Amino acid sequence: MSNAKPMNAHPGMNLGYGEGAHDAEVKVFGFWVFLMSDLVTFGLVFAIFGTMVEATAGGPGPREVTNLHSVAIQTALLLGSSFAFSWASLSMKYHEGRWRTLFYLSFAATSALGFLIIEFLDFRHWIEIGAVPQRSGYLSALWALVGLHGLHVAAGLLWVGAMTAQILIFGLTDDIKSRVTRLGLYWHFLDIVWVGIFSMVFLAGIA
Amino acid sequence: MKPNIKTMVRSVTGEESEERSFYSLGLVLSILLTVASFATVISGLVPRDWMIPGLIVLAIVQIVVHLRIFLHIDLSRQKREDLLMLLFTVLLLGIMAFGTLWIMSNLAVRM
Amino acid sequence: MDNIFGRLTWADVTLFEVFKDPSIDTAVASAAAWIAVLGAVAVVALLTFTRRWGWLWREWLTSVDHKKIGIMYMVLGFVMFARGIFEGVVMRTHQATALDGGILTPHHWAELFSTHGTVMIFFVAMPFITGFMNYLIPLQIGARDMAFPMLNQISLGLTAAGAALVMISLVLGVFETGGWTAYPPFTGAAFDPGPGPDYWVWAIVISGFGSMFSGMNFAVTIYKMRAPGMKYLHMPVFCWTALCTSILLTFALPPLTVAGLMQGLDRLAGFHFFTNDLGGNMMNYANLFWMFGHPEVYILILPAYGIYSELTSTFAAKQLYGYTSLVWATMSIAVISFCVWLHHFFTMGQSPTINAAFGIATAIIAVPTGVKVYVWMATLWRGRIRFTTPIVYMAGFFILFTIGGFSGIILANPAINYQVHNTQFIVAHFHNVLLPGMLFAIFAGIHIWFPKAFGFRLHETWGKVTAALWIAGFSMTFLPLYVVGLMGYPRRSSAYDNPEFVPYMIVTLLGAFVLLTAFAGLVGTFVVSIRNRRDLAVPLGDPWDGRTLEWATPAPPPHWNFPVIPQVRARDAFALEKVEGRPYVVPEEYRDIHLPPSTMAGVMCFLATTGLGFALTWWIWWLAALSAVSVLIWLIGHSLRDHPHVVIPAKEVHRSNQAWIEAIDLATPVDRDHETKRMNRGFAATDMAEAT
Amino acid sequence: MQSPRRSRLRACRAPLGALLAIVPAAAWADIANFLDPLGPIARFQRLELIWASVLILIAVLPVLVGAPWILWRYRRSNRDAGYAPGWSFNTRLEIAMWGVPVLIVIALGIWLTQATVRIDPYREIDLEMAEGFDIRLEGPPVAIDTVGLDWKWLHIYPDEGIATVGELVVPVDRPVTMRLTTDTVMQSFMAPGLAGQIYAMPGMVTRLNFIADRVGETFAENTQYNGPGFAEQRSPVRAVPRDEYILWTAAATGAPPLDERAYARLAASGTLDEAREAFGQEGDGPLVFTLPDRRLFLRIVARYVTGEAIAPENQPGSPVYDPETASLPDIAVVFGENGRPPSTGPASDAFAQGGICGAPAALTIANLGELPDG
Ligand code: HEA
Ligand code: HEA
Ligand code: CUA
Ligand SMILES: [Cu+2]
Repeated sequence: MSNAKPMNAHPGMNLGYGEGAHDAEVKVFGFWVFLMSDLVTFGLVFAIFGTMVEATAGGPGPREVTNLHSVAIQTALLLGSSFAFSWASLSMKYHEGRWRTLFYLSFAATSALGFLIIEFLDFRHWIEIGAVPQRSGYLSALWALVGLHGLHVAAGLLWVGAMTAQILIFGLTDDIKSRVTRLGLYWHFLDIVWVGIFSMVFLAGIA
Repeated sequence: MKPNIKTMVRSVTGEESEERSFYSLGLVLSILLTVASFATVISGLVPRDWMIPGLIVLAIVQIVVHLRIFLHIDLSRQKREDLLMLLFTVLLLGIMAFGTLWIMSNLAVRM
Repeated sequence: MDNIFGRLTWADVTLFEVFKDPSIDTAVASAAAWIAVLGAVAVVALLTFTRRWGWLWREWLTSVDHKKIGIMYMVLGFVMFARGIFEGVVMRTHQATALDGGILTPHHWAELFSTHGTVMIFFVAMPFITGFMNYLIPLQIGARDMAFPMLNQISLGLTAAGAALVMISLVLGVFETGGWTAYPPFTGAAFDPGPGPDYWVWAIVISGFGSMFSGMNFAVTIYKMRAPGMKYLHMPVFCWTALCTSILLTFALPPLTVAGLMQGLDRLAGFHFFTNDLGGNMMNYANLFWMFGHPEVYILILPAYGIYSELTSTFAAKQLYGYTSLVWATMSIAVISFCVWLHHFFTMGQSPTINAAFGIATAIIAVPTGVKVYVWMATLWRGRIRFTTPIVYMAGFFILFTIGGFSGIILANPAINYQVHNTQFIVAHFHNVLLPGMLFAIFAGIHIWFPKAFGFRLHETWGKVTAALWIAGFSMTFLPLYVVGLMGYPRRSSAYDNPEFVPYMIVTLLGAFVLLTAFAGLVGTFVVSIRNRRDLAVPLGDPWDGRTLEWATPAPPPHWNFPVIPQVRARDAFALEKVEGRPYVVPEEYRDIHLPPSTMAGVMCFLATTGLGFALTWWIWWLAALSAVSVLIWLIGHSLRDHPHVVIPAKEVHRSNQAWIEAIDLATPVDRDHETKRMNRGFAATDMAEAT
Repeated sequence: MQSPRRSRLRACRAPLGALLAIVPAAAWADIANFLDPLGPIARFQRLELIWASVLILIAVLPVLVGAPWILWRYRRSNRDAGYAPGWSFNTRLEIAMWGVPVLIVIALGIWLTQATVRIDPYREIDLEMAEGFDIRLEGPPVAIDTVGLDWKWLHIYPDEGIATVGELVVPVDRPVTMRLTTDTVMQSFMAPGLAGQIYAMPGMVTRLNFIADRVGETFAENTQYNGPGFAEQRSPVRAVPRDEYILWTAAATGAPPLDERAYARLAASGTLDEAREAFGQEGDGPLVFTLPDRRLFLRIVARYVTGEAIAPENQPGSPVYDPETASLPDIAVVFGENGRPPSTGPASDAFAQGGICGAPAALTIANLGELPDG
């Protein structure tokens, strides 16, 4: 049960030895399992998208929906957000105080919000050119895939909000640290999914 | 049994700067790889037939970079379980996703 | 929509249909609706009358004790089982009269097989399996609770929400009619605007999330919460099968969720995933569904295999033969089950290469399954087998499940599958593996672990008669379907025109009534046992000379399971200690025990997701928004409050454990010849010691 | 559409049912099915079933016999039998346990692969295949295009210029090459006496090849549930001598035409009985039509790949389908040589459609005007 090893493997989890660390380890591992299941979900939506790239039914196709500028900005924002989050984790790990952690967290949140706004503008543009999901199988799959990722980011933002409140109320206790660590895993995970989206949906779409 | 956190604190500053530069390396690599992906498609230097394979390779490399640096997957003992889980997931996802593409593309040809 | 009830109107209330248009058909429909409503009213009245609401709320609904959650899963399963069985018997009655017609309308018939299949798979088999895993895993690995107790409760809430939606469909509107597989485009908006398929989609998606979370929870519990010293290869086989099932749950539910949500988007928002036009592709649905559906049937059968493994060695009083083989077999079944899904649509038109590849992959599953069956035979070999109820079920299993597996391998051959796919042959196959395979294990398991959970055994004679009826009834009901299937009788048909089928149909009808008697026998078993609970009491906790850790606790076990977490040295930990002659050691020191606090998260999630599913089915948008937002706010609010653990003081742990140990000291051990007698109070004289 | 809860079956069936109940089962004994096949493919499948069963029995019989014996022999009260509570491993037994099933599965696998390739439903029955099955081919293949409608099968004979509903007639000893689609939900066409089944899906074309080698009768049915009339979607298949076949096609020339209007009415949800009623036909025989437009089948397929949404009123099988206004598109799917879809073609952008399978990406669409005849 308590295998006495330092738990420094996860950033931000300077919990030392014993019960607390075991508890955190269990929770982080559990969350990891959840992420893997989520990965399968994303992977399947990718696969469905793959089977539907040609199902444009005469409607807008990859060339019409891809705006490389916007994709590049979204990519930058999400990567920046991910990076800011790792700084938040480090500041938590090295006990720079809760305000420092919150500062980096707010950075991560702002970038993610920026990402969502740009994505929203993309969606609006798609609607304007008639690239609505009701138009074709391809567009259904596109909206589902990009939208699912966007929903995850939005949920993440909500979670950051809740975490901020928790940090303000409880301070950086062991429990909170383990939660922030899990949030971090989630955050970086979404970045990985985005790598798949910008390469396989947008870049490959116009290749 | 609460661990005494305070005593463990600043004794690890060497580790800290190491970690910070590791993360920064991750950032730099990600940027480079992303730029490379975009360049593959828009620079006109890559022949068309090579674009998609190129994108796939770049995406995989970038994902590995993210996993290693931001998600801390490595071969050390405590993390082996995470790694196994990941590999197992990739195996299953591979079966499911490639199975799907295989079956569906075959059906497309036969209908 | 200006109607605040969306598209729900008075006309959708089925209670009075029979008065409007009297016929057998509407009578059955309205009767079912009334039973659902009156049943609910009766339960509420009973609780109010006996003033049990507070008790129910405190002791059960808000409890995070894995044992109680496990029992609640079983209760849910039984309620739904009663419905599913009833539907099964009605279907058999219909088919016996179905030469050119039958007593039901085709539409009602379709609703029956669809709800029956959906209920049986998702709301009977799944809760039974999950219930068993919940009850047993922490006890068997020597842990106090699951890794995520609150999530565990939420999973139950989500599963119950799905079941509630299916029950509501009895009273309000109709259910889906395309079978438990619900293939579009038949279930698409163009052909069935609703609400039936919507009920199906949301019931399945919501309970699917519940199952997925359960899977993750079990997996982490088994990975991380084992007692010190318990290596993977020390775990009881049931835990191995549970681990593999959890992994399947974690990874096989996503395809169902994806398929369900896409279907939901098609229906609600006009997307084109599976529609006929604009590039939709229903083959993607079949593909996704079976990517879930096939692993699903192994989700159901693996824990059953685990139960058979425990059962054979316990009731033959022998160590399990070939533990390592069983572990390997279990793991390979789990992995291969992800590689065979196409065998459910061999006839869709793909190339013979693909068909052959998936056919071979399917046939490969026969190898590890065969190993399991042989292993159990080897375990019984040179044992001292006691013919208790579980062994009767096991005997039925050996013969009948093997026949079911046989027909599975036949189906796996694409060349033959072209002839029998979608016929009654399939119906025979899957009942043949589901009932003697999975359900027999559940019933045997109930006989084994009921005494652990409630402190008294079930009545043996009633149990054995029930088991025998069950075996006979099953054979009569389903084996004839193989023949009519080979003669080309499609599944899901409400009628046939070949008079040669009639004799077979009559046999299966008689069989169904034998099964109904068996169900009565089941109820009888419980009633008789509860009446005689004093005579059957086994408070000392080990009525069967058990081998694994759960038997080293009193019956029922205390909330905290173990006064101190046991130290494990080998497989069959408890049996080993009994053989070495020091099974019940008094711990040197007691410590305070911290247990997770009760929470109403499960109830909240149940209410919110039931509301959400109902709202999405009937397009009641305000209710959908309200449910979703309220549960989110509640969860966030919950995370902002402190929830101190419940502390059981060392003194109390000491007192309770001491009382049990003293009772054991006073008791005389009971040998196996008297295990079904009154003198069996749960202190076993072990058979093994005497022989070695 | 009628209220779904009201029986559409019983009304028209009561007299028929009473009649059938008197007709002895013997009438059915002559109807071929999988166990009593009418052609070499189904016969081969039956053989496959027998051999696979024999192979599997090798592994299964020991359980069926051994398990009861062990249970009895080692009952607790039998103190003569040995007792070995610690016995938990035996290398030889392990090898047998794993090895025997592995060998059987290898055999099954090889067997199944050969069989599957051999009777791929897409494989046309040519001389080579006929030789393999030891049958004579007495004429060129008969092309039949089958369309699944809500609750009946429409069989189009493009070369004969006729179409039937409620009966499929094939000449003995001539291969049949069938293309299938549906104009409603997914269905599965099964002719157990001849070849088993294949799915039929809207906007897609699947194939089934078979041959009857003796005169006789079997039936064709749908096995994929598609609504209240599902159980009635079953009709006779007659394998007739070649001369009789020619007579039969000739006799059909006087039948009413299956033009767009007639087709739209036929496509409305309804059983065969209801269709007969709609077309004013007495008795219980099949409906027979002549075929003014040989591209009917291809236009039905094209309905789903025009790049435009299908209004529910125009979608057969939908509860609001309106046969009076429904129409088929003026385009058709074009197949390449060998009846195979060409992999590339002059698909005009307006009709770019498809998806990996949602609509056949490999098919092409052409305006009816540009279509080559036949
Ligand atoms: C608990 C549930 C369960 C279990 C355990 C199984 C077990 C198996 N099933 Fe079954 N199956 C279902 C539930 C289950 N199935 C359901 C619900 C459906 C229908 C779904 C629907 O369409 O609605 C279905 C449908 C189904 C099909 C699709 C049929 C069709 O639609 O055309 C196929 C095809 O290959 C199949 C195969 C198998 C095989 C090969 C096994 C194997 O695992 C069996 C292995 C067991 C044995 C073989 C017996 C023991 C072995 C020995 C004694 C010795 C070794 C033997 C040999 C070497 C041969 N099943
Ligand atoms: C676990 C799953 C399960 C179970 C238990 C059952 C049980 C039964 N089922 Fe089935 N069934 C399905 C899963 C199941 N079914 C599925 C998935 C479908 C496909 C749906 C579709 O087409 O989409 C189906 C379809 C189906 C059909 C439709 C066939 C068709 O398509 O034409 C029919 C027809 O009669 C039928 C009948 C029955 C009957 C009579 C029972 C019996 O009633 C069983 C009766 C059981 C009992 C009466 C229990 C007795 C109890 C005991 C012995 C307990 C003893 C215990 C103790 C003492 C502790 N089922
Ligand atoms: Cu179905 Cu192509
Ligand atoms: Cu399967």
